[in-house]
Formats: sequence, structure tokens, C-alpha cells
Amino acid sequence: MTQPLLEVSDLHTVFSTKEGMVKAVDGVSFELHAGETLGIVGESGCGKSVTALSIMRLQRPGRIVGGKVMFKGQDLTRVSEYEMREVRGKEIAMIFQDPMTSLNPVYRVGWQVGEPTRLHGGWDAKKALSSAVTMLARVGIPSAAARAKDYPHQFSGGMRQRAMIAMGLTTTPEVLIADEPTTALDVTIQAQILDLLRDVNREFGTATILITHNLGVVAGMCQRLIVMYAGKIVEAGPTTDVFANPKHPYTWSLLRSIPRLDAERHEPLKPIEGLPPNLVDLPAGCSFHPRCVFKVDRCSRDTPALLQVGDTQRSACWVTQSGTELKGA
Amino acid sequence: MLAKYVARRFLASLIVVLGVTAITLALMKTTSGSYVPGIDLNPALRPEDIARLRTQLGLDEPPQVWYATWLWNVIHGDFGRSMIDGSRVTDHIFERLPNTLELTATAIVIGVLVAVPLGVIGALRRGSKADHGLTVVSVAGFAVPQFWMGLMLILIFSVTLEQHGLPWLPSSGAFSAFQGGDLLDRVQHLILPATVLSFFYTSTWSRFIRSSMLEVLSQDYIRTARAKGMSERRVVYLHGLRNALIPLITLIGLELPGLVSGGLVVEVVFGWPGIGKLAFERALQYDYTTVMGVTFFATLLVIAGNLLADLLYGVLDPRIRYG
Amino acid sequence: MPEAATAKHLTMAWTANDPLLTVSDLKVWFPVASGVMQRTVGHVHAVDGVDLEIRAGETLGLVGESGCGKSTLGRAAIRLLKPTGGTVHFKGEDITSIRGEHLRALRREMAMIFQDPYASLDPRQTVGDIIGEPIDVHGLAKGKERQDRIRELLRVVGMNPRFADRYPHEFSGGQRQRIGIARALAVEPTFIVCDEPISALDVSIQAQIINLLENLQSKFKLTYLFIAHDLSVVKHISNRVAVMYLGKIMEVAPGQQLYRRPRHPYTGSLLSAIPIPDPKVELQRKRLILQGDVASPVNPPSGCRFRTRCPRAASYLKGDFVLRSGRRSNRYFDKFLFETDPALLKRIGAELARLVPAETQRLAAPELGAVLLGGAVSLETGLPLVLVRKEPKGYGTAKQLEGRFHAGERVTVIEDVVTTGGDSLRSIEALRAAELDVIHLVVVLDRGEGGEENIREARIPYSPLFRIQDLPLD
Amino acid sequence: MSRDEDAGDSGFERFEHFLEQWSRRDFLKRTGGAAAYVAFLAGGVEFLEACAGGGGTQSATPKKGGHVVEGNITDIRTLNSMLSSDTASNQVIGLMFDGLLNQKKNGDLIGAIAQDVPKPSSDGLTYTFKLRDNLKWSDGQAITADDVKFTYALAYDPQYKDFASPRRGDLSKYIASIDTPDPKTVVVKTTQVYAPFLASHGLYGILPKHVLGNLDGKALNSAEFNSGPTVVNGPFKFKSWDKGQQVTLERNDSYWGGAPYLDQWIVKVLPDSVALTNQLKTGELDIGPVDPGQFDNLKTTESVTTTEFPVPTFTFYAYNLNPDTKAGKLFGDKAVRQALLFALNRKQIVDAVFFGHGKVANSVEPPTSWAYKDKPKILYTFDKAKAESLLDGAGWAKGADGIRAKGGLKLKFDMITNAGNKQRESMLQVMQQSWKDIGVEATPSLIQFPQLVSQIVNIRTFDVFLVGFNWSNDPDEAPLYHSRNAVPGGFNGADFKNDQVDSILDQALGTLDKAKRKQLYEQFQDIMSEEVPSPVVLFNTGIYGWNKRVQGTDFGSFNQFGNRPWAHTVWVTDGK
Repeated sequence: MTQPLLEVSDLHTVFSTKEGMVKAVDGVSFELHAGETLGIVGESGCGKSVTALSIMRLQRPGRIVGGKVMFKGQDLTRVSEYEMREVRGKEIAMIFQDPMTSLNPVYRVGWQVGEPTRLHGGWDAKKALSSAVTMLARVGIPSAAARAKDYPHQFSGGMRQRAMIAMGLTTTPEVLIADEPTTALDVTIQAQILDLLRDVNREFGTATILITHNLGVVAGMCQRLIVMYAGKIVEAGPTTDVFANPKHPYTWSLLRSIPRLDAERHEPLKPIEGLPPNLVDLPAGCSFHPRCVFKVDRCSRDTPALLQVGDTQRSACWVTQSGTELKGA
Repeated sequence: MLAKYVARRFLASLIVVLGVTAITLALMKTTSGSYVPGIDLNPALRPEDIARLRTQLGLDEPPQVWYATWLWNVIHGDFGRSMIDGSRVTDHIFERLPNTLELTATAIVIGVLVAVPLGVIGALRRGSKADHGLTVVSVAGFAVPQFWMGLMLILIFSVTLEQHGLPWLPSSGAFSAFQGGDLLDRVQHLILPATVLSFFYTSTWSRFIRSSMLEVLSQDYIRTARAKGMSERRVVYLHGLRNALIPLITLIGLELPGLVSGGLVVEVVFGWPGIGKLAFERALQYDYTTVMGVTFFATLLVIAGNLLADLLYGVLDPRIRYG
Repeated sequence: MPEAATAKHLTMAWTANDPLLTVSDLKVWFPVASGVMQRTVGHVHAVDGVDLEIRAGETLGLVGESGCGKSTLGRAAIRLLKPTGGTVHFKGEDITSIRGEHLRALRREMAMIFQDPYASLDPRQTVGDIIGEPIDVHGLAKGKERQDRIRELLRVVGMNPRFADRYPHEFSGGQRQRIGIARALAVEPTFIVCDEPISALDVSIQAQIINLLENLQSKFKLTYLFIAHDLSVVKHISNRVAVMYLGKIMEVAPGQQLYRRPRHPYTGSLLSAIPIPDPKVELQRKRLILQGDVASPVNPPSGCRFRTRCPRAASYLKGDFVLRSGRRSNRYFDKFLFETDPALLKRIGAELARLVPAETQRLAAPELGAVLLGGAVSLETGLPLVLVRKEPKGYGTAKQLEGRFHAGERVTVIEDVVTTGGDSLRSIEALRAAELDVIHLVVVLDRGEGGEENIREARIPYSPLFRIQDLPLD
Repeated sequence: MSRDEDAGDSGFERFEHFLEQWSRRDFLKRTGGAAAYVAFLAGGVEFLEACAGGGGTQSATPKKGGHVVEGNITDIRTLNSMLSSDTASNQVIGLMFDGLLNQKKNGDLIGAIAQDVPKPSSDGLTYTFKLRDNLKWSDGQAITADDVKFTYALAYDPQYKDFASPRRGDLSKYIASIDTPDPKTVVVKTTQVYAPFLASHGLYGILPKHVLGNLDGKALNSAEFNSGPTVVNGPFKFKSWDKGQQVTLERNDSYWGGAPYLDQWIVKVLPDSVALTNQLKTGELDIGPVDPGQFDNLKTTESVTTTEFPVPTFTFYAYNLNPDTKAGKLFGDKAVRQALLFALNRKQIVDAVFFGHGKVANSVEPPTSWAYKDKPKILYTFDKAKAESLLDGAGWAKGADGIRAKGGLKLKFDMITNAGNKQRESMLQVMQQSWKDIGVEATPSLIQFPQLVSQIVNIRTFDVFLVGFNWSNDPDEAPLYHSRNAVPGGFNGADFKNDQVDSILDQALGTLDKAKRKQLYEQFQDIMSEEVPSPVVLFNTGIYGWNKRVQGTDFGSFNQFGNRPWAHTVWVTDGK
């Protein structure tokens, strides 16, 4: 294996709330290689977004209390704020869930898209704008030169997300973190944006972290996949393997609980019973065990580590780690 | 489009103007009894004099007739004459207007210049000592009556300082009685009233900016800005402040009627020869024509202020378009 | 479930075999106000002429993207909104404009489950009060009986009956949605509109609610109108699926059929856009990515609503030119144009008749051929053309010109869309070779492709416009 | 005596009224006021007396040049002498326009542009004024009898009926004709013998006919002249009027009495008496009237001199004597009226409410009047026992609730005055308490000033009202006490009707014999002391303060605001 581009190890990020300390990210480790698209999947509150924000050190008001984020030989959790600013937007770009609110309503789109090059490249306004127009055209904004003069509200949701992507790409970053980039969009627009992200990945070679709760999106986009639950990674591996042969009961159950468009017959769904855990008050042992159909005694006592299970996957499950196959009842 | 918008707003405003003036008249009529403006307890006045004056002033007409007459004249550009001194109401207004504008504009400018940085600091250092200090000042601005603050300032900066032989500030009027009126003199006279008035504005607006800024700073586009790798200062001032200022425009627009009424207390306390003081004095003397004229004018200003705020809003916030 | 007397009143002429709910040409427009006086400057055509039937006991899925009018349609169907036009029949009775006690009685037959379980429950009411409210409103039970009903309802939706004393904020999203469902069930309705009931829920919870809804349906013989934007879910739960776009229904079909053989390009695009949670499938799928955004419902496109984004309409004229045939397979077109709207066919025929010169003895249509030939005789009878569907067999050759022509006949050639004019010239050539006298050409021109110049070279009089304004072609 | 003075009180009231809306005085009273009161009780009287002596001119040689700034607390309305009816305006007009006559501080009339005070003809109907020689308007034109005739015509000639002069009523009633046999002689014929004629109508500032003569009545109402007289005949010329702030006047070198010493006389409008006092202290003001409440504030200031003098103003309360009202049934009983006055500790009111600046009233004539009788028939010194015995004697017995009643009628009534006037509000409280002590229940209530006026002159549903009144130098008090003024619009709101009083007042107005008049008015005062339909609580005093650099002023009872025959001799020691 080559040297990973980005290496997150044992990352811990906590939030103080009225009810207590929340371990939003609890010992997350993964690698991102140049040019790949890595998916992070999980339900709301599982810590996938906080992980991404922690890489960018934008997790406030949360605090990173442990772990490393190695990027180009430096630990991003330790570099100065000034150095971090040089990384943000220049080497690691990020796009967010809601394109409606992620652009500043009072500045023209072209100005905003060009801002990173002004900040990081020291470009003058004219040069930044022309690069912004080029990039807007590149991400499929028709008559980009004219539309660059528009304000965000004059853009549709899909176009705004394109503009956000263009903004991330102006400095040709090595990593693009897309946090639920299509969740707020209609499916037909989602398809457009995913298509664009594929193009970007192919053409710019930008390594992408794609955060989503939609298993379908991951299936079509990512080479590798991380599944998170209650602040921890519960399973990781190549996408095809994880989907074909999940090694964690959560992944396994999740895949069986969602209806598939291509289902030939109407079969009842098999929901995951119970509720997602309260992060303030996690169950002892494996956080998933109260909902797990495979649980054994040990699950409620000891927290499983994320270990290699099978040839390509890692899983944090006592059951699969002990060699048991997950099979439906 | 814009012209049409303005025109439509203007038409709608007419209704407001009619309503406000009619209510003003009704209020004065109901509280005045048979009082004839300009009539005092004066032994030389005899019943027939009073009756004659009533007729001359049209006060024996029913209020609706009086109003209709007044309105008719106003439509024809005639605001009538003061019932107290017989001079043109418009003259009164335009004589006082520059003074009021001078005071209010200064106070607003000072208010904005002070309130914006204070509000931003309060928002950025929420919960800090500076923020708590700001809160105290704001509450003081609300709680301390303007007249009281005015008197205190007079006591300190005019009377006490003078008594100790220190340089002191004049306490009333817009310029010195004798050989006054040059710029320095006017500025000296402006300091105390403008301070009181701007203190009031500052305390309101700084609070407003603070909460507005806090809200803006929690917006997604601020996170976007940070993710671009810009300094916090740039995030706050370039991306945050402009958005936070937009609602302030409305607030300031709403203060425009203060050109007439907002500075009233200050004008009275500091003997500032402005419209507010005029309106106040004349209201107490039941000078119907003057009060109605000022009310009319003030209402127009309110409307103009709102309109101006809306239009400014459109300049600052590209999402707003008029149609 | 016991039927109340009032409910019986509603069922007089209706039999269980008839559709439970019939929506005809339903329109719901919302005024768009502007300016200080809030004058209405236009309307959002939220629902703009919808025909639908919902059969008793079935689940009709309604999918569409945000703003397509599906929620509005759902609300109008159960009279939570007053329709602007059209009719709604429930159990055979016109409920479009009933009011007062009548409407109240109807409310017992219908219920709604809302999208946002956070917003739709009053935070100051206990769960028991929330569920009990419709019971009180309709005077269904009192005292202990009421309490029992509430507990029973909670049990039915899979919750602990003791939760009746708690407040909504003590529950998770999924549980709140269960409370919402219990409230809907409280009046013992026959028909429930489920408006995006799962889209605000966590992925792992969605299946719980879907299963619950399915169980309840079979248990209580409920009829659902299931509204969602997620076609996978809709397909899973529904017997039939209606696809909505910009206020109109584009296609209605059983879910499986819809997936296998979408008849409308929009359905196809929608299906293609939905990711399937299986990398093997997903990586091999052919993607049909729609360009552009949904048009404004205030000022919807003329003609087919979908035309501005339709991949197949892309090469056709914008604006008023709507009649088209498939260069490629156009089953959706056939179905919707020629089978479902005879009135439209008449209009097209009349329009054609107007353009075709009187001395024409026969029509020839190389492109529309399959469509037109069968009815081409109409000129002789003076009747409007009746168009009969026939599968087209190929492109642009005289071989398509079926029918018996006689030498010397005066023929008008009709062609749907002319891009370069090449096909038309070939057709004319072939017709002339058959010694027919081509006296006129009726063509729908595609702009800017030089077709018209080429046609002019043929030196045959032509009517370049096939102008049928604002055809409701969807 | 000048009738154009007589609106003075109301000006003062106005100021009180609007100022106190803001209860700033409330605040001051609570802080400074209380301290001042304590200080006053501790020995203020001596101090007061020490201060009261000032006012005379100093012996140093007057210098030319310089200016004075005089403060006022009421805005100036007009600069046209025939339109003005308020103190603030009259004060400025008086500096610019001389009338036929002027007035000394004791009220004596003196000649102004008329050489002398004319003797009326033997039938008492004709007054012949001789104008001084070489009188000139400030533009050099001669002042002639035509100017005088023009000025008076404005208020009596029907030709000018549209001109809104407040004097029209009186002048058109009393003036029969004005003749100008030569440019220096004015002959005024009155319609009837009218004793106060000269004092009331002889002091109006004369207006220039050559400037205003071509305007009709309507045009005169709004003439530019009214807010910026281009031509004057008084000691000072108009320079500028910054509305709401100040009027600046400058020396009229062609003044008949000699060019004034001062270059400028500025009259500045201040928000209130506190500001005025403060500015006297800081030297921003040179001259100004001092509010009694502010007197102590000023006394520590070395640079300021004050003088105090009686003014023709009194504060009185009136019983509603209309027999058709409930109150009339109470107050119709003279014993009640007298008892209530006996029960009132008026000394306490003067001391506590007016900080000692005032005088307990014995008479209905102000002490400034030449007809004033210090000891009329009945003197009402505070005597609670007497009050109670009077009531007992009249059959008003205390009931179980401690309130006196007679024939089922309880001695119980309301008292009104204008809200915002703190002094009057306090007075009502003292009255309430004092009367409660003798078994009378009086409930104070406050109404707006215009409503109070309406009550007094029109509505008259009150039981008791309290208000101030301002008189001229003439002892005539018919407006308050003559029965003909009990009609709606008249000031006899008490509905006091006494044939004897009517007859005395009529006789006194109808004779020019001063001795006879004095005797009649003394008789009048005796009757009134017995009848007490509307008892005077106190006579107010005026206080004027000025910077010691100002010399040559001579403030007094009648030279306070308007009439200042000495204005041109005022000078400043530093010449600035």
C-alpha cells in the first residue's frame, strides 16, 4: 500500500451539553488514499459529520481531545491556526449538506467561488473571478460568465451545490470532503450532483470523502466504505464486499431494512428494532447490542475493537470476529 | 419596477397619513373641551372675544368639517397657520427641521459607529466581561430615562465643571446666544444632546447587532467561509457583518420618525430648537394646525423612513426585489 | 370497525367495487400576492388538472420531487384544502364543496399522517390528549371508554399504553410518528393520506414505520394514499404508483410495471436517478441524468410540463410545437397521446385538416406515417382526421408509406419534425418516383438546423408550422 | 397699567405645565428640592431678606458696548405688538416698540412717545396725547400721529376686522374715534368713561404705518413684519430670530430716549427654570426670572444678584356658587365659605409650597394695586377653632363618619386644578388635610389645563377649582367678580352674583376720580372679605436675577417683563 494522503487515527471529539459530555467521535481511525472516494455512512448523530469537521478543525463548539489527523506529514490537530487556514480551502475543501444556506446571500456567486484563490493564491479580484467563471462552467453552470454575477438566491438548489463544488475546486485541493452533499436535493438533482462528483474525482484526481446516510449513494460512488454508529466505526471495507457480505450486524440489518427499487417481489422489510442510542448515555459494551439480533453475552459487557474480519473488511463485533457468519432468520 | 413599487407604497401611505392625522385631531378634540388655543386666563378677554376667536379658528365647526377643510387646504399645499401665533405651519416646520436633522443625524451616526463595534465584540466574546459590560450598558440605555440622563450630563458637564473653573459644555440651545453659530460653537452645543440621544440608539442597536451577529455566525455560510480557510476576522467582518447589518437598516429606518419624535425628550431637556420640541409645546397649547401639520409631516417621514429602509434593504440584501 | 350513522349516509349509491376516491380534473391554485396591497399577480399551479382513482383497500403511491404538488393533492383529496377546480368523489359522493356537519362527518372517514412528527404534535399536550382529541371532537367515547381507546390505539401502533401520560418531547422521531398514526386511527377512518410519513426519520427506523403501516392496513382494511419522494419506498408499499410532475400526473402504473417499463420519460429519469444500495447493480446501471431544474409552477411550461427537461424533447421545437412522434421508441407517447386523450386527437386532426390543401387527395407521412396513414382518408369525407396508432417501422424511407396510392394522385406530405429536411426530401423523391403529385408539405420545423432551407429547395409549397397551442399533452 | 401684561401668568403656567409633564421637577424636588427646603427652614428667611434689597443702579459710569443675554422659559410667539398677548412676546416687543405711554415699576404711568400722561377731558371721554419732538423710526422716517392712529385702528376699525388682534374686543368697545389734528397730536375719544383706559390700552407698541399701512387685515396676520420687524421705535432693533431658540436685537441709535449703551440684547428661550438658573450661574445668561424653587440654587452664586418683588398675580380657589349644583347648596352657606378659609393654614402653604416666596393674601386686590387694602373687614388668620365654631353654629354637625352634614347634605366635595402644576397639586393636598381636620371631606383631582379652563369658563360642573390669575395695575376685578361675567365664556366661573359688588365695580369703572375709585375698591374688598366666594390663597412674588456685570436694570412689579423704560440705560461693566 502506498502512503495514505490523509490518515486519521484514534480521533476523539467531544461536546459539552447540559445533559453531559457527548463523545461525538470516539476513537475513529481511517485512511484516505489519493484519488479514491471513501464513503462514511451512518444515521444522524453517529458522528460522521463531526469527524469531517474535526479533520478541518471546524468542530467548534466541540473539542478534539485525542488522536491525530496526519496530512502531508503534519498532524492537523496540532498545527497552528494560521497553518490550518492554509490547509482549509486550499488543500482540503469541504462542501456541505444544504446548498441553500451554505452560500453567503449577500455576495455574488462568482465572488464567492473565487474567494479561495484570492485567499490562498493571492490572486487579484479579476483573475479570481475569471478562474471562478471557468470553474463554474466546468461544473456545468450554463452561461457561467453571466451567472457568476448572480446572487445565490437566483440559483436553484442544484446550481448552488455545483457552485459549492466549484468553490472547493478552484484551488485544486487534494481532498474534497462532501458532507451529505445531496441530502437536501431532489433525486434528479442528486443524480446530477453525484455525476458531477464522479467527474471531479476522475478529472482532478481529488480524493473524496463522501458522507451520507444513503446506502444507495455510497454503493454507486465509493470504492471503500466506513460505517459509523454512535461515534464509532463499526465496519469498514471495500464497498462491494461490505454490501455483499456485511461483517457487522448493524450494516447487515440496515441493508435488509431498506426497500430496494429493483426488488422483484414485495417482501416485508426487516426493520432494526429499537431506537438509535442516546449519545449522552450509551449502553455498556457494544453500543449496538440492544438492537442487535446476533448479540451474545459479551456484547453488553465489552466494547469490541475494529478488527480485521475476513480478507478485506474490518468490523467491531464480537460475533463476526469470532468467525460467525451473519445470516438472516 | 422600482418606481411602481414606490408609487404603490406611496398610495398605501396616504391611507396611513389620513388615519394618523384624523386620530390626532380626534384626540386633541376630545381632551381640549371648549378650550380655545391661545386663550389664557386673561382678565381682558371677554366671552365675546372667545366666541369670536372660536369662530375665526373654525373651532365651532364639527371636527369632521374642520378636518375636511384642513385636508382640502393641505391637498392644495396650504398647511394653514398656527392658532397660537398666526405664522405658517410650514414655516415652523422648515425652520426647525435643520436643527432636528442636525441632532438626529449626528446621534444616528454616532449610534451606528459605536453600536456596531460594540455589538460585534459582544457577539464574538459572548459571555465575557466585555459582553456583560455591554449588556449592562444596554440595559442602562433602556432603563435610564433620557431626561434624567440629560439632566445629569448638564449637572456634570455644564454646572459642576463650570463651578470648578474647568472647561464646560453649554447646556441648552443649538448655538451660543451671543456671537455663536460658527462650527465649533454648534459642535459644542451638539455634544450633550447628541450624546444622550446616541446613547439611547447605541444601547438598542448594539444589543440588536449582537444578537443579529450571533445568529449570522451560526449560519452555514459562515462555516463555508471558515472552511475556505479565511481568518476569523475576515469571516466576521466580510461574511458576517454585512448580513448582520441588514436588519439594522430596518431599525434605523424606523428611527427616522425620531427626526420628529425620537429626539423630543432630548430636545425639550436641552432646549434644542427642533421639531420635536415644537410639536410638544404646541400640543400642550392645543395649537391644532401646527400639531396637525407636524403630525402630517412626521407621518410622511415615518413612511419615507420605512420606504428608505426597504430600499436600502434591497441594496444590502440582493434577495429582496421589488415588484 | 363500526360505521357511524353519518358515515352510512355517505355510502348510499356507492358500492365497494367502485373507486373509493375519485379525483377528476382537480385543480388547486394558490394566489401569488405581491406588493403592499397584496394583489394577486399570479397563481402557483400546485395541482393543475389531475385525474386519479383510489380503490378501496389499495395503497396508491404518489411520488414526485419537492414542489410538484403531491402534498397539495393529498390534502385536497381529503378536503383539508378547498380545490380551485375539478371534483373529488368519495364513496360515490361529490365532496368537493361540502361544508359544516357534512364535512365533519367526512372527517371521520379520512385521516392524515404528517411528515414531521416533531412539528405536528402539540408539545403541551400529553400523548393521551393528542390521541384523544379526535375522539372528543367526534364524540366517539367518554371517560373510561375513552381512556381504553387511547390505550388500545397505543398498543396498536406498538407503544406502551402507559405512555399516554407523557409528552411528545419524551419520544424519539419514530415513536412520535407512531403517536401520529395512533391519532389518525382514532376516528377509525377508512382512508388515510400518509404525507411523507417516513422521510424525517432515521434510516433504521423507516422500516419500522413502513411495516407498521402495512400491518395496520391489512388489520383495519385501510386505504392509503402514500405520498413520498422516495420512489423505492413508494414502490415497496404501493399497489399502484402515480408519478407527479409540476402539478400533473405523468404516469400511473402498478409499481413493478412502472419500474420495468416506465411509459413516460420523466418516470424513466426518476427511476434512473434513484440509487440502488447495491454496488454491483449500481456500477453497471445506465444513467439517464436529467438536465436543468424543475420549471416554475407559477408559470408552467406550455404543452408538456416536462418538456423543458425531457431528454427526448430536446431536439424539438420549444414553445408551441408539441406534436411529435418517436424517432426512437415512443411508447409513453403513444399511450398518453393516442390512447388517453381522444379529444386531443380531434384537435390535432382538425389542425391538420386546416393546413392541408383542399385539393389533396391523400396524405402521406413518412415520419408520422405509422400514426397517420390509417386515418389519412378523412379529407375525402370531409371529416376530421382520426389518428390510429400503429407502430412505426423505420426511418425516413418511402417504404413506410403504406397504403394504396394511385399514380397521379395529389398528395400532401406530413412530417413531424424536420431537422435537416433530408427525410422529407427522400420521401418526396420516393413519392414522385411512384408518380404521385406531391402538392404540399406540412412540416414541424426544428429551429436553426437548416431544414427549412432544404425544404425550400424541393420547391413544393409547405406549411412550416404545425401550430397547436398549449396542448395538454401529459 | 397694561393689559398686554395680563397674559403673563398663563405663560408661566404653560411652562410649568409642559415642563412638569416630564416630572423632571419631581426628580429635582426629591433630590435638590428637599434639601433646599430644609435649608430654607433653617434660616432662609434672613437670607431672603438680605437678597431682596438689590435692583438699584450702581454709581459707576456707564460704558457703551457689549451685550446682555436674557433668559425666558416660554417660547416667543410673535413680534407684532397688536397680535401679542403673551409675556414672552411682550418682553421682546417691549424692547423694540414704545407705546404712547410706559410704566414705572410701581405701576405709575409715564410718557413714552407721548410727552406726558394726558389728562382726560372733563367729561372723562377724551384723551389728547402730545407726541415728543423729533421722533424717528429706526429707518429715519418721522413717527407721527398717523402711526398711532393706524396702530389703534388695527384693533378697533372695522376695516381691519380680519386682523386677529386679541385687543379687538376692548378697543372696539371703548374707542369712539381717534383724530390727528396735527402730526404730533392724537385725540382719542372713548365711548364711555372707562377708568383703566390708559393703563390698559395706552402702552401698546406703536407700529409703523409707512411699512404696514398698505396691508389689509388678513395680510397683516401673516406679514413678514410679525416675525422680523424691519422698523422699530424702541431702544433696540430686530436682528434675527432663531425660532425656538432666541431673538437677537441690536442698538437703535435713533431711539428718542437716547441710544442704548448695549450693542445687543438677546432674548433666549430655555427649556425650564432649572436650565435658566443653571445658565445664570454659568454666565451663559445675564438676566432672567428665577423660579422660587430655584432661588436657593442661585444664592450661592456670587456673580448673580437677585431681587424679589410683589407681582400682580395671585393664586385663588373658587367655590361653585351656582345654586342649581350640589356644590352650590354647600357653598351657598357663607359660614361654610368662611370656615373653610379660616381652617386653611396659608402661611404653611407659602412656606412649604412656595419656599416662602409669596404673601398670605388678606384681600382680593393684589398688593401691587394702589387700591390695595391690607386689612379689610375680616382677616382670615389660621384659626381652626373658629372654623369649627362657625360650622357648628351654622348647623353643620359632624356625623358618625366624622364628616359634617346638614339636612342630609354632607360637607363633601371635589377640588380640581391643572395636572402638572406641582405647586397647585401640593396646595390641594394641604387643603384636603386642613379641611379634613374640621370634618370636611375634599377630594383633589387633577385635570389637563385646557379642561380646567373649560370648567371655569364654560362647563362649570366643578365643586372647587384652584388656579392663578394675573392682573394689571388697575384695581378693576370685574372679570372675576361681576355677575355679567358669570355667563358662559366669562371668568366668573364661581357664579358669584352680588348686586352690591356689581354696582361698586360699575361705579368704579365709570369714574376717573382716583380717590373715589380707591374708596369704592376698599368697600369692594371689605365685602369680598365677608363673602369670600373665591378666596385668594396667596399673592405671588417675582424674582429676577442678573449677572453682576449688568448694570442699570430696575426690575419691579410692573417692569418685570414687558415695560422697561430703563432698557436703554442698561450697560455692562466689562463692555462685552
